[in-house]
Amino acid sequence: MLHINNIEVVYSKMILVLKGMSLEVPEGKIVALLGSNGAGKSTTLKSISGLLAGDGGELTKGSITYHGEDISGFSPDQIVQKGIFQSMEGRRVFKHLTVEENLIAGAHTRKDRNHLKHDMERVYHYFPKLKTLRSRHAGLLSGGEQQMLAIGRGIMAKPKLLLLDEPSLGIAPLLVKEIFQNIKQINKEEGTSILVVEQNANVALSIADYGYIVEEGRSVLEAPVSELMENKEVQEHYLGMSDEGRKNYREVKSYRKKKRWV
Amino acid sequence: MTFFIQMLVSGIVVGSIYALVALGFVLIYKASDALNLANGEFVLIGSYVCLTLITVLKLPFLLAILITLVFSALLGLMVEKMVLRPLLNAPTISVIMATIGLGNLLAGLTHVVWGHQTRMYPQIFPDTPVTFGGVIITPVYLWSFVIVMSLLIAFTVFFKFSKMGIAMRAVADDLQAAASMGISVKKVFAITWAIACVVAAVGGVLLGNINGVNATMSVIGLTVLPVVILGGLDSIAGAIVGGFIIGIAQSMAGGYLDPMVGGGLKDVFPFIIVILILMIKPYGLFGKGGVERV
Amino acid sequence: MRNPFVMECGTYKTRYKKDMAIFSSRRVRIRMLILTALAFLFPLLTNDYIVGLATLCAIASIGAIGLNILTGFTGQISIGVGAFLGVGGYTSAIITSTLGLSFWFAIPIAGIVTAAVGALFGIPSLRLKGLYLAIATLAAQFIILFVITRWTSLTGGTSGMVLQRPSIGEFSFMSADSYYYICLAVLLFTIIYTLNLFRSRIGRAFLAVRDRDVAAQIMGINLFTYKVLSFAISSFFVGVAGALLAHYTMIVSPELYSITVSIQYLAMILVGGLGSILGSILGAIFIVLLPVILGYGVDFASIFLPDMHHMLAAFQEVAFGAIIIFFLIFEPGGLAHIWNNIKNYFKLWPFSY
Amino acid sequence: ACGGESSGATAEDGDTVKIGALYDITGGTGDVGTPYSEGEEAYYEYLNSKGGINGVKVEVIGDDYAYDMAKGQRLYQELRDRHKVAAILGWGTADTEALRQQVAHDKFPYFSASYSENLKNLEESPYNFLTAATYSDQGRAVVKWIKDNHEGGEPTLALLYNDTAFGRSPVEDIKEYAAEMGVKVVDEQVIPVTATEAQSQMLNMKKKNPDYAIIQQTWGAAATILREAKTLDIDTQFIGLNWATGEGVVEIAGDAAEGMLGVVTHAFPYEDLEGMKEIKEYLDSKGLSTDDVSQKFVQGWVTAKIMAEGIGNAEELTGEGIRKGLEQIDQMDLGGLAAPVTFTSDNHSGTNQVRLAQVKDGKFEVISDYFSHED
Amino acid sequence: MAILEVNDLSLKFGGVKALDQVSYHVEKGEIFSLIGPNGAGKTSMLNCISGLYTPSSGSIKFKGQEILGMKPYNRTSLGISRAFQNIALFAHMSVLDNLKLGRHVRMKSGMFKGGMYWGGAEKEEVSHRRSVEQVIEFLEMQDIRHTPVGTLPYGLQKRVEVGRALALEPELILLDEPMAGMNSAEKEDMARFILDMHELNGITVFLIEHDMGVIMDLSDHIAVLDFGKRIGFGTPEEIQKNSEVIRAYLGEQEVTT
Ligand SMILES: Nc1ncnc2c1ncn2[C@@H]1O[C@H](COP(=O)(O)OP(=O)(O)OP(=O)(O)O)[C@@H](O)[C@H]1O
Ligand SMILES: Nc1ncnc2c1ncn2[C@@H]1O[C@H](COP(=O)(O)OP(=O)(O)OP(=O)(O)O)[C@@H](O)[C@H]1O
Ligand SMILES: [Mg+2]
Ligand SMILES: [Mg+2]
Repeated sequence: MLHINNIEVVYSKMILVLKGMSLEVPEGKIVALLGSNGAGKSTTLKSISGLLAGDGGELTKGSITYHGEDISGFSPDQIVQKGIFQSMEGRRVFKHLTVEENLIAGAHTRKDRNHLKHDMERVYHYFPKLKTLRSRHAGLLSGGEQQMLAIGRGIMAKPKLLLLDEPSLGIAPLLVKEIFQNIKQINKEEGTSILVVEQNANVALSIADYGYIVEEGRSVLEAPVSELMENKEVQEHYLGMSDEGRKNYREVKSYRKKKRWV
Repeated sequence: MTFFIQMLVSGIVVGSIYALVALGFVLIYKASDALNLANGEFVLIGSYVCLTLITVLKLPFLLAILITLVFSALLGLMVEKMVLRPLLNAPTISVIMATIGLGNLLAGLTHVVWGHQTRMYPQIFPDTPVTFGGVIITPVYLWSFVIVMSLLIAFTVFFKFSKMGIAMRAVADDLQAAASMGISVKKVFAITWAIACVVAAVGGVLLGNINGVNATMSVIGLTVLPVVILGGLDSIAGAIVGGFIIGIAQSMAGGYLDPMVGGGLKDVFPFIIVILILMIKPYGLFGKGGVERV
Repeated sequence: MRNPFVMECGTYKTRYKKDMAIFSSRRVRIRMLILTALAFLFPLLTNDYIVGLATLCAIASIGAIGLNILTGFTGQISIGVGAFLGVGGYTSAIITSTLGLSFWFAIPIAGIVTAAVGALFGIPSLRLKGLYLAIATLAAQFIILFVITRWTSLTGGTSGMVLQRPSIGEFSFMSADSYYYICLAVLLFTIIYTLNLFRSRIGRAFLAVRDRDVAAQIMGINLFTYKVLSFAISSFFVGVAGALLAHYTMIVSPELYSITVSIQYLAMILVGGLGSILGSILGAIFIVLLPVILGYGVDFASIFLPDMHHMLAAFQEVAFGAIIIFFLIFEPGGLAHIWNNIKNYFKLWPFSY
Repeated sequence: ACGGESSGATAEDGDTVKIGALYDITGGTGDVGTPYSEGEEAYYEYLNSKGGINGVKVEVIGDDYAYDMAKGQRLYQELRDRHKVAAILGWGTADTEALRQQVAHDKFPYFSASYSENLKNLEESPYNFLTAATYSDQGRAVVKWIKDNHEGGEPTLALLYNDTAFGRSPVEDIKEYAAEMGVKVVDEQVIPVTATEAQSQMLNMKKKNPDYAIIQQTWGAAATILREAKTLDIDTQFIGLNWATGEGVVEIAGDAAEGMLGVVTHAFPYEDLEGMKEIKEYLDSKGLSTDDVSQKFVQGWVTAKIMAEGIGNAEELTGEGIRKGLEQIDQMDLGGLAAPVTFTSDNHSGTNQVRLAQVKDGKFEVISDYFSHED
Repeated sequence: MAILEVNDLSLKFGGVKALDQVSYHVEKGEIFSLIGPNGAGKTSMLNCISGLYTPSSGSIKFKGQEILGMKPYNRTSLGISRAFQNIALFAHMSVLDNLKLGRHVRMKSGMFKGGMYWGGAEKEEVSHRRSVEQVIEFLEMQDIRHTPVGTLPYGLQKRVEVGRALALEPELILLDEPMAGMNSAEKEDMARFILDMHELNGITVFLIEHDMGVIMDLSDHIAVLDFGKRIGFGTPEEIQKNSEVIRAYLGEQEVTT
């Protein structure tokens, strides 16, 4: 449903960040986007959801088509209208709004406003903790609580394509599992296609159908998850496994030269 | 005793005008996190437009008001589109400065259009003051009191519960995140400015009926700053309460302190109490903020 | 195994010195010297009117740099500059005219007194943030002026006080040129001091307070002390500027220090560039000269529309506002930014694309 | 720096003399400043059309300083250094007093619409001239008038002014003189120029219940005072000094102004006077009538005319020359537009005479002839 | 000897008990970890230690000295530094200046010395620049020395955050989820850094992390919070056996991945 054809993105007119990035999100599938810091993952998501302008970025080359329609150059709200919703990196909850108001804001583009109450309950069902905090200012929530809220907003929006930027960031292990199961569930039940950027490759790949590895602004490896799991480099670099299963962090003595596919 | 009560009442009535103008500030702040220092000029223009409609085009008052409000809304939209929108991602202080520039610009234009003579409104509200047991009030003030109160309720509801209201606050809080929710930042800004201008215009019309219109009217934009701050920049209730407090404090200062210091305190006094109160409540009486976490 | 905390000796010292110098390259240093030389020479080439304007620019620059230290670098918006100029002016007036002491003594004292007053009104910054603090400074504006107008015995109230131009022995700095040189010298000092301040500990702390006060605290920065300090340093220069201005116009009066002055100074640093010293200067020059230029425009226009003169007066105001807005929209970085772009362009020239 | 050579040698045909002017068009006092400036420019236009001052044309270089002292300062420099004018027509009290030292140093005869007593002092301001009765003299005249016309008991007086050099200028002198004359000053109220209400002040004054109140304000504030007084039905007799008097105040205050007294330093256009002929002639040439101009226009006109007279007397068209010329003016007859003025080398305040007028059904009617506290 | 002793620490926000009678101690020179579900009170704990929150009761002793009354900026000079969970860098400044700010309390020159610069201030700048450079090298940030941190990607910002805390040359360093948002390779690097800083410089490390792999491998002792209560305290092995901890936080078959 979503096609990105080798796009280039430039920040503040000088820093070329995406150098011919391409990827594809098939209807109803979950696609995982892996890559080291600064590879350009968030930038990719921002260029889909039209949020580049916000931090001085600009799409200079390539096209982004959604259901065959070129949506590059659309304003963020138009894109959300079309059913693409991004939950941004670093949570970005509305500090001065209460948890509940944050959720309502998430449902801004929804037409069927009488369902809001019900959906809010669904969010609380996924994240019970939020219910107890419903009337607190989001700015006061703990890191993880904010993350839950951020994802909750995504649920409220009922998008066709959900873009998640590092949803596991700062979330306790149990909850991470839970969240990703929820993501899977949302994908199953609502048929929402999902493009998820993740550093925690293990969980990400555990639910994804398809995976991309991004380095230095272009996708350097793309394959069905099953294949990726087999790939030595991926294991080494993202799944933190050495040949004899998981290796101990204390054992990593000498500094590893960062693996690069380019 | 009647002296005291008269002071109190005159404080309240003057305060209601303050509150009205302060409301304009709060609205802008809630949506764009900035002070609109051109607010005084919006008041002025609203007042002039309505006056012109009445005296030149000989329209009936209510119709004139209606057209004025529509005009102001359009003015607000235009200003937002031409001045504020390009500054969407600019730092707050730049936005403030822009509004200052806007103030100059509008002041100049009003002078070109309406000159510098004071213009009088024809009798609209009866000018025979009403007296309650020795306390004298002019009807204009009663009216502004009523209007302020109704606006207060309207806006509180709007911001707390309406979709647009929440969207506005979201935008003020984190513009980019708001955009990612599919909130049309442009639309939000446009609407806010339209509303703010309308409110200002109402204030202008009332002021005009009290004292006639001339360029100096825009000073009200400065006069009410203590009000806005006292109440809390982002609190509508604050604007209203602040308006009354400052109004009363001022008239009390005028009534009791001025004779001692030889006059002139009336106009500084608001600032003095504002500083004092802020030291206790840094975000004004009702202001939020301080939700910083690490 | 590299050990981060064992001193590695080497030729660091010289390298770092270079790296941290105010003007990185020799070319820049020379450019600056030339500029300074020009500033000193140009009175010889022009007439009193221009020199007069230049003097105003120099004085404004000092004030603008002062304000920028507080608002641009420390992030504390101040709408009270006007009044602080006044404090400086009046202090100098009292010292020279009332007490009959020397101008050379009065100027620094004016600075110090203003710094003290500034620090006093900086105290609310203990609790107030952003616009709330801004309004507190606005309050300072009104309160100070009220005191000045009321304290007649000291300040002569609304009718103000008269001052004299300074003199050394026989020589009086009455002429446009001579006084210009005084102001220029002070401006140079201001520039150098500020440039240094912001490449050393205190200045960095100011920036930290601006960017993220909570973190700054954890770095061991006492927010309150530093905010107040910033108010003081900033006010010092504003006060000096005020004193220089007072001796230039030879009068102080409450009406000279109205809120509009405060706003003009804000305009200077915004148009010039927040947190930029060069910007403060360019901004000051711009805001001082803009009305002059508009004035010429009006004179020119009124040749064609002789009866429109009064209209045109109003149009000046319109133009002023419009230009401010224009700047904020099309060059948020301020004049300083434009300057840098031009510089970069020429640095790369002819390979600039 | 180069430049600085003074314009002109002795007056002769075809020669022009440059006069600088500071107006307030867009500033706080623009409402009165605009007609005043129009009056000044009108007179010189009229004069030049009549062949100037025995052949010498007058060029006015006027600019709007918006009642902003700082801007005034700059424009002054511009007039001095760029335009090299020979004399200056100024406006406000604060700026005139601010400039007087420089004016003295630069030797410009300086008229201003501010009639502040401080400018009388020749040591401090040797180049300032006062073309009408000072505020203090106006006040004294009023006090005298009160003394002469008040029936029953010791008259009580209140002073209403604003917190500016202009507002406070006459206060002390009036109090002093009132004490001499046995008029009791029972109250003082400060009302800002931009006041939109003055309830507390008026209520305080009401407590003291004075028979008379002198208003040293501009139109806006004066009107506010009158209206509040009406609201709180205060029956004090209000008396405005010259800037509180004029068509404007009546227009703004409406019937609240009814019965107000005002000090008239310059004639109203609708008065039938000898001096009005010139003005009529000029207005006709523009296709206008006296209904189109206000008293402040007349005031500007007269001021300009006095300056012209001085230039006429001057041997050479320099600041000093014109000053000498002005100091030769003796009982200059202004055809009733204003009291005759006299300047000498040791007195620059042209007159201390004023008239009084009262608002009768929406119009100021002059009710006295020229008089001063001295006669 | 314990470098940090926390006793019966309680913290309330309105109704919420963010911390409830929490006690534990950190030995000098060890790597200590605080773990727990989201909202358990870990960051709040750090905020109490660095003085941003004032507990309702309890005590915090640093090297035997009670620090509760102290202002945050004074605690820094004792040698306690911190890296924040939600990145709190000085966005408009270069990496270099951020690190220099880390050393603020180690530097002296004031407004006069600084203003004059040549002489005193310059010497100081240079010598401190040297130690800062070492941190830069240590964290492999040479190539971004002069970049404004605001434009760096999340992961690198995290690293600068740690670097800034290191620059102080602290005795106790508080790291709030330093590895959040890193892939395992990067985590390995960060783990390396942490081990080095404490092996080579005897810095005591106070670590908050959600990655159990890292926690179990690195820490000498672990304390576990849940709803503000301490539900476990001990060595990694003990913690992994602690049933309550497993229920509340780890879940079954955790730790392996
Ligand atoms: N506003 C900006 N201005 C300039 N450069 C930027 C900006 N935002 C990001 N960059 C640069 O773009 C590159 C990619 O950033 P991006 O945030 O997309 O990386 P990422 O893959 O999301 O990394 P992480 O996993 O740490 O979030 C980085 O090198 C960063 O320095
Ligand atoms: N300033 C505050 N005002 C009100 N409540 C607060 C405040 N700070 C923290 N809280 C609440 O205290 C609880 C603990 O917050 P804290 O940030 O310490 O959790 P945490 O352990 O760091 O969680 P995470 O692992 O998600 O960061 C949370 O429920 C949070 O909502
Ligand atoms: Mg990212
Ligand atoms: Mg936390």
